[in-house]
Amino acid sequence: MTTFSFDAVAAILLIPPSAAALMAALPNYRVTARLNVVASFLTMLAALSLLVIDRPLPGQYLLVDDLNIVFIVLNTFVGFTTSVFSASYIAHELDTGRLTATNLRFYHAMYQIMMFGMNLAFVSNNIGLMWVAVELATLTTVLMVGIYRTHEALEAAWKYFILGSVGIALALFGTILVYMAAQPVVGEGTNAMVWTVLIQQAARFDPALLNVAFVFLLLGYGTKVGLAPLHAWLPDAHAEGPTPISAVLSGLLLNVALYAVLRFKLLLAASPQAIPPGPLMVTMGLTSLIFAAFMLYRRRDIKRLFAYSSIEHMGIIVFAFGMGGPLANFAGLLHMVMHSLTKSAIFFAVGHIAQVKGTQKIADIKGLTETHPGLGWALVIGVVAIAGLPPLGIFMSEFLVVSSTFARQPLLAIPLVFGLLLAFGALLFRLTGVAFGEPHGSTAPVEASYVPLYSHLALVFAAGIYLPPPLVTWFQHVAAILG
Amino acid sequence: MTPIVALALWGVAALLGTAILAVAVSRRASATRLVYGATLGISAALFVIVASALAGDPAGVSAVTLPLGLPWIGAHFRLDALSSFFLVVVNLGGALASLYGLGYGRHETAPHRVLPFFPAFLAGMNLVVLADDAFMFLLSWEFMSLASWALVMAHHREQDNTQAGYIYLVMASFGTLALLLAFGLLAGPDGTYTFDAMRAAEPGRFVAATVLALMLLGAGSKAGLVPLHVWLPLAHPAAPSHVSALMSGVMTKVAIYGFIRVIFDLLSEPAWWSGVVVLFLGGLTAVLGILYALLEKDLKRLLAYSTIENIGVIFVSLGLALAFKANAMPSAAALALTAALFHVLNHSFFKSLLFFGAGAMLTATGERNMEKLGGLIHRMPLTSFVFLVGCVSISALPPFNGFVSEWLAFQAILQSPDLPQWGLKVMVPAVGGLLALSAALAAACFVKAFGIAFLGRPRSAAVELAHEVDRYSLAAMFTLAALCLLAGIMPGLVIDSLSPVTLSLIGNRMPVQMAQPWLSIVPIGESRSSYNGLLVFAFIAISASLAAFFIHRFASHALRRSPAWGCGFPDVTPAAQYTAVSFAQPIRRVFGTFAFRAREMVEMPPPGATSPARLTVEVHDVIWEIFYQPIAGAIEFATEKLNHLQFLTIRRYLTLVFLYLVTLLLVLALWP
Amino acid sequence: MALIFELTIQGAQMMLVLLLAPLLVGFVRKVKARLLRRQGPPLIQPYRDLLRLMRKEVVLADNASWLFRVTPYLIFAATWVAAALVPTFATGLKFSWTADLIAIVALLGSARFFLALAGMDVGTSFGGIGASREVMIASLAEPAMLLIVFSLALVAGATQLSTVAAFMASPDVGLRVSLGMSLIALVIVAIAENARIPVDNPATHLELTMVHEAMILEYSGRHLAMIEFAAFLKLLLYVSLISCVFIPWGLVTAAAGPQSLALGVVTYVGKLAVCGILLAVFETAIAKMRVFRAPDFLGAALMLALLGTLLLFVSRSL
Amino acid sequence: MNGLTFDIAHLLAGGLVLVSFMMLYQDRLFALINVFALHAVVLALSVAWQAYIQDAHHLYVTAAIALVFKAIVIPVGLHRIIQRLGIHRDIETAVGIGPTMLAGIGLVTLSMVLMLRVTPEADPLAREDLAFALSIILLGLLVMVTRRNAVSQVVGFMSLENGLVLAATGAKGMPLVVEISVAFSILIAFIVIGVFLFRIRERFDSVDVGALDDYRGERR
Repeated sequence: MTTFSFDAVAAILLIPPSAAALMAALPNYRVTARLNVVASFLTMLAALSLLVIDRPLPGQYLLVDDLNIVFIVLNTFVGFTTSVFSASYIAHELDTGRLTATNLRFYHAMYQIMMFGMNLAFVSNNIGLMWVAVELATLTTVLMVGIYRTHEALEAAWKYFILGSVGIALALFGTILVYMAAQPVVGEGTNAMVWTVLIQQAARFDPALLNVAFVFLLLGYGTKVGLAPLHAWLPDAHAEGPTPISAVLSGLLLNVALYAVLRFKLLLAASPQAIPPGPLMVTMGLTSLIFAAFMLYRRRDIKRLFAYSSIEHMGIIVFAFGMGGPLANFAGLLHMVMHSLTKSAIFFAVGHIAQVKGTQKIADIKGLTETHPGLGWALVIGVVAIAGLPPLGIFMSEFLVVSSTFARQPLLAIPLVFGLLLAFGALLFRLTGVAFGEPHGSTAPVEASYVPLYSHLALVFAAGIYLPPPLVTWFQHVAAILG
Repeated sequence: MTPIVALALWGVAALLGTAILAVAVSRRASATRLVYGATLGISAALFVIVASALAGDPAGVSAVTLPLGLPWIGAHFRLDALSSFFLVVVNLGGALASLYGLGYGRHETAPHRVLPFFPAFLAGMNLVVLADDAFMFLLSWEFMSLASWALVMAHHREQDNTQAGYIYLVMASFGTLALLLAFGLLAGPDGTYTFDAMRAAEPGRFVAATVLALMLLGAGSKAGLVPLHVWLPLAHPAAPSHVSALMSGVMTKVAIYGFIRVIFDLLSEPAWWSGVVVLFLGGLTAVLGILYALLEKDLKRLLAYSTIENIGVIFVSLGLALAFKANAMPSAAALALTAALFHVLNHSFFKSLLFFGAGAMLTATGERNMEKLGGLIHRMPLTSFVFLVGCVSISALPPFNGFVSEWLAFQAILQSPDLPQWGLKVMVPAVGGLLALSAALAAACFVKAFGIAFLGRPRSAAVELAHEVDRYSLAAMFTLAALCLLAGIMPGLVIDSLSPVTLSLIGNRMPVQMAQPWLSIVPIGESRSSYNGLLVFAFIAISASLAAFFIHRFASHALRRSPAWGCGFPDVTPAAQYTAVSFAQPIRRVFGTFAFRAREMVEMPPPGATSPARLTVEVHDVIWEIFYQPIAGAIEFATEKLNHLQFLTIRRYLTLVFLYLVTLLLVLALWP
Repeated sequence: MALIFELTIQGAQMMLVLLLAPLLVGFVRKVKARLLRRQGPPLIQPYRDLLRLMRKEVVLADNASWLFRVTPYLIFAATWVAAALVPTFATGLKFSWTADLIAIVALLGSARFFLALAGMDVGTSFGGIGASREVMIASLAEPAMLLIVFSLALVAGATQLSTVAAFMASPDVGLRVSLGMSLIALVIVAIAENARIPVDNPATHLELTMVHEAMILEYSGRHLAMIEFAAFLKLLLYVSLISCVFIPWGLVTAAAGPQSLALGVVTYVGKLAVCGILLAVFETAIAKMRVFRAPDFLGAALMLALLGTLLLFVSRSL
Repeated sequence: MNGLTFDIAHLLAGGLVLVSFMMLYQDRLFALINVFALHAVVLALSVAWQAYIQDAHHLYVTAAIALVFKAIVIPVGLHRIIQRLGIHRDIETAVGIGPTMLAGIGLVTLSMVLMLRVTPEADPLAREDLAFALSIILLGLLVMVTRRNAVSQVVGFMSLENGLVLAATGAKGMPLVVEISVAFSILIAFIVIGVFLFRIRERFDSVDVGALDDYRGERR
């Protein structure tokens, strides 16, 4: 049984790279696109199988526990739906000649490698390995962002690359510091980097080292999470890359970095003398939330708009985890899942919209519900969801975050609510312009892949009304782990 | 046997089903008939169910919990006297709006943007009243806002409507967040979100005060309490008229329900000053609302503003109830609360009626601007008759229903001398004066509304083509008119059916009224005060017909038509009539100068000069300028400044990261 | 038997106000004329006017609607009912509990509402002038009236006129500043409501200055008669209201015997005469003010009434 | 361990910090690159020394990488780029040399304070190394943010990374050190190539969102 389940993890880790190699070899883009979908689907199946079968025992390098399995399943699922979306998206790009067949081979290969990097980051039990995986995922996305080879795309990629590299360096230093802290207690060698070992011994680690380490890790991985003021790469990377990549960035890559931050938060929380990580995270979360909320108002590019909304939501999530406690952690977890689903759905819609309208300028897109009801209403539902209106999932998490915070720390709830309202106003303002009003721009019919789009929205809607008890108990357990 | 609340929930489910069905069929020709027929049936059924609940076992409480909503709590639903009463209001309004919609909906240009959301809106309002835990309550509350927002956006090609929708939804979400905070306080850190738990909890003084403030923000913004009313006159008129009727007549009442539920039910013991706050806001809202209405020339906006006034009246009564409850004067509190609830019912009647009338006018003439109307009484006699009934009722004139609730409010105010606190002693009569003022102004306002739109001579060609509306609309309007009269001449019936509510919330009730001779109502004692709508109505009818009979029998009944006396001028143009603006001019001169900083400038050319004289009137929306423009300006400024961060160079971004890192390290270094 | 007796008393009251109303107006006119050293019309002139108007044919404007024709009867009926519900010579009549003071004020309000509508029906600018000014005045007079009702109710503990009158007649009322204030306020309101000088001039025919007359400019014949009659009744109503509240002596209870009832009627007529003379003197002594001075005039009433109410709290709680 | 080994390690680490200061001080590109080469050499030495005293042979690989790649290949490449791009010689510093030096000193003290809070029970050598490594990293960042020239920023980044390697090697028996240094070398290669490819003549600023946003209409 264990062996079989270990195979599941192996599958998660092996399918993507092998598929990548295959796709790099295959010339025909239709085949590669299909292959991409199939590979992602298989990975997802493997991940889902982890839910039912019992898990592998934590090894020196790999680990599957309640916390990361949430991320893995979410990751592979969104990866799959995005691959479906990207198939139809890419076809259109090829027709318009923005991408060549060679680009596509590269694109699909990179897509799988990126999936590999993210999955690896999740299942790794070794903080060094996790670091490597996160950086791998980052570098691949850098290459994807620049794939259009336009001036803007290259610049966005470059910016992402430079800021990312600095983040990488900081994160690495943090990792080294953690090792240094662990080494006297655990002893030399790989064990001092194994997560499961660290968390048991953390209480005896040197608090001063842990503090410095956490600062570096928070900044290093926080750069990937896109927390203000480390967010600078995020909007442009979202705006200039292919839309499937924007969806993956917002939906998944941010979660990867967030996952890393969470792991180290636990480590710090386990050491009694070290500074409490909560306040730091709460501050960063609130800063990002309010900053992004203000930034939303002046956006003219629709993809950049939603990129900023991702920053805002990451802020909320980090705030929730920073607050801690069963309610807030549950809310943070739920919020993260809901945000991934909703935001990727929004980017699916936006991708098709930008393709059919031939522009990403908000000013040039009007009255979508008239010209393209399918996309327009999907966008409306998506934005309504992301703005935290019921009966959609994010409302539940925001309900829990805000109410529990106000009961515990009234003064923290005020800026939180302020930021939420601010962001709501901005998003709704843009939505009103884009989805309603006198139609503007091309009314050509679009061959969109509605399935991933609406399936995400359906999930979000269902979660807003009804959460299945197993899921709830599971999340509650994770929330308990997160302390 | 399934509990009544379960039946109600089935009805709600049916409504939601209708909404989904409507999405499917909305582009068919038969869709309108189908959807409105369905909603009519379902709402009527729901009305029967809850009315029977209220009549049958008023004290009875039926609750049910579904495995939905917040996982570890589930979705609690509960039907008690209070919710039954408000469900009666909701579903009666819903049924009649559907009936009206059967006719009105045929003129809808974009049915696919109305039909799916109308049942959803009804379902949302029902759910709010049924919900029994904070999560379900807020979910339904916001769902209701969302559905109505979609209905406001139905005619989204007009710039104004989209803007109205935007402001509406932002204000709604503001209110929801306020409610969220309030419930967060009530629930406490470990998140006991069920209303039962909140009832059981004993909140401290500070918590109670904060909750009151937040409820005033949350429910007040939904109900249209000044200064949170700005969205209302924009959003309500923008929707199709039967929806406007629902929003004004019913949705605001749902907001009132939320307020009562939390303040009277969940928070057990109010502080006396809470009465002062609510009274003050109510009085302010009443007067300002009706003054705004007087300046309006768009009929639907006028009606929306008058909704604000009525909300103010209701809140005044609620404030009285709070004050009396806080001072352990249950009978007086029961009287005040009854007045409030009675007015809730009445307003749902005549405001729906008036919006229906406005809608009929809109379909007949395509005009909302009264300055372009006039003389409709000749073209649409039936509509104008019922509209007149509505105007009389809303102007609080006997023998119609509006007067009864105002009368009860005054009777409650007359109990104020027994209040111990000086603040209340002095405040209540002043507020009573404001109430009377708003009533008189309301009469003026609706003289204007009816006189300009329906009387006089046609001011534009649009009226010439006007014709009576279809029979569904007329049926709906006549039903409401009849209800207005009935509630006016047999108020005892309503008061008695309200007693379970006051019993459950205050623990006391008004004396039984149906036992009184001649169906008169006696709130406290026969010798103190009494009113008998039936007899007043009968006397007026009898003596009027007697007079008419005698004169026609014994004196002349000859009659001759001739042109009106034009002061010597031959055939004066209709433009020479008084307009809405000129009608309001005296009142504007009296009240407007301080309420709106209204200015009149007259340019009179010198004698002999041929240039025309010009009168320019400038009116400021003071509330908007004081409260909202600064906020907008501040946000504008902040975004302007922060936006520079989008355009930094990579080196500067690196500098940001670097500085952040150094700051955090400094924090560490200085950490004890 | 008793029921019939009560009903007859009630009917007698209704008939009485109907009979006396024109007489009061005639009396006031006569006194005014005498004060101006004029002969003046005979006392019964108002009756003659009414009868003549009733016999004349109605000249109806082309644009007049059914509302225009129904209104006079409605106004007349509402005012009549209201007037009949104010205790004139006796309290505690069969139906006196049908409406308390607030309801009576509101009844007059309905009458005004329809009159204003009728003024706007024909579609001339005069109706508009009259209506808009009328509602402006009413919007100030009604709150004042209501505050007066408050102060009375605070003293007497009731809004039921019979109770109020009985209480005012009783010895334990005493002289109070606030009552004086409300009396003045009530007088002002009464003047405004009845379109008397200085707020309005019942005899004017200069369109630009008139309020009440402007609204009824288009009325003629029996309709005009009804409206005039309603106006007479309204004046009587206010006079009897003032007299029953502030000079309640001589009011008898309905249960009393016929001779005391007769006595009550005589005293009532006496009161009317006194009030009429006072009104006439006041009107001759003062000049009509501009329309937009009227708000200040009424505002004074409002302030007085509010002051009276607040003073009452002081006197009650000290 | 005996005092001598400790002193030598200490000396080399301190030397690195000193060289970083020299970098801060440079205002000519070629000089800067030469100093960086020196930086790399010192790093290589200290890594080798660490390899010797911990007798962890894989660290020699790291040292070799440092020596060959960072001390020779990269500097030569950068020289070529500068000539190819014809960048004029002076570095436009965003902040004057003097303030920069002051800031540098402040950073070094900060890192000292932070690391001295670490309990002395921890390996003293590691403590010292960490203190120096932290200050080198901060100084490298300082170079990056105070220089406007792309090449000098690359140099700053590389010195930062040297600090990382120092720390990594200072940590006894830390796994993956070699892999990390290799990964970083690749990363740097990417950056250098990027600078070369995108013809980033003057500064990163020339590739920045400004133009992009004008194009996108983000700016009004």
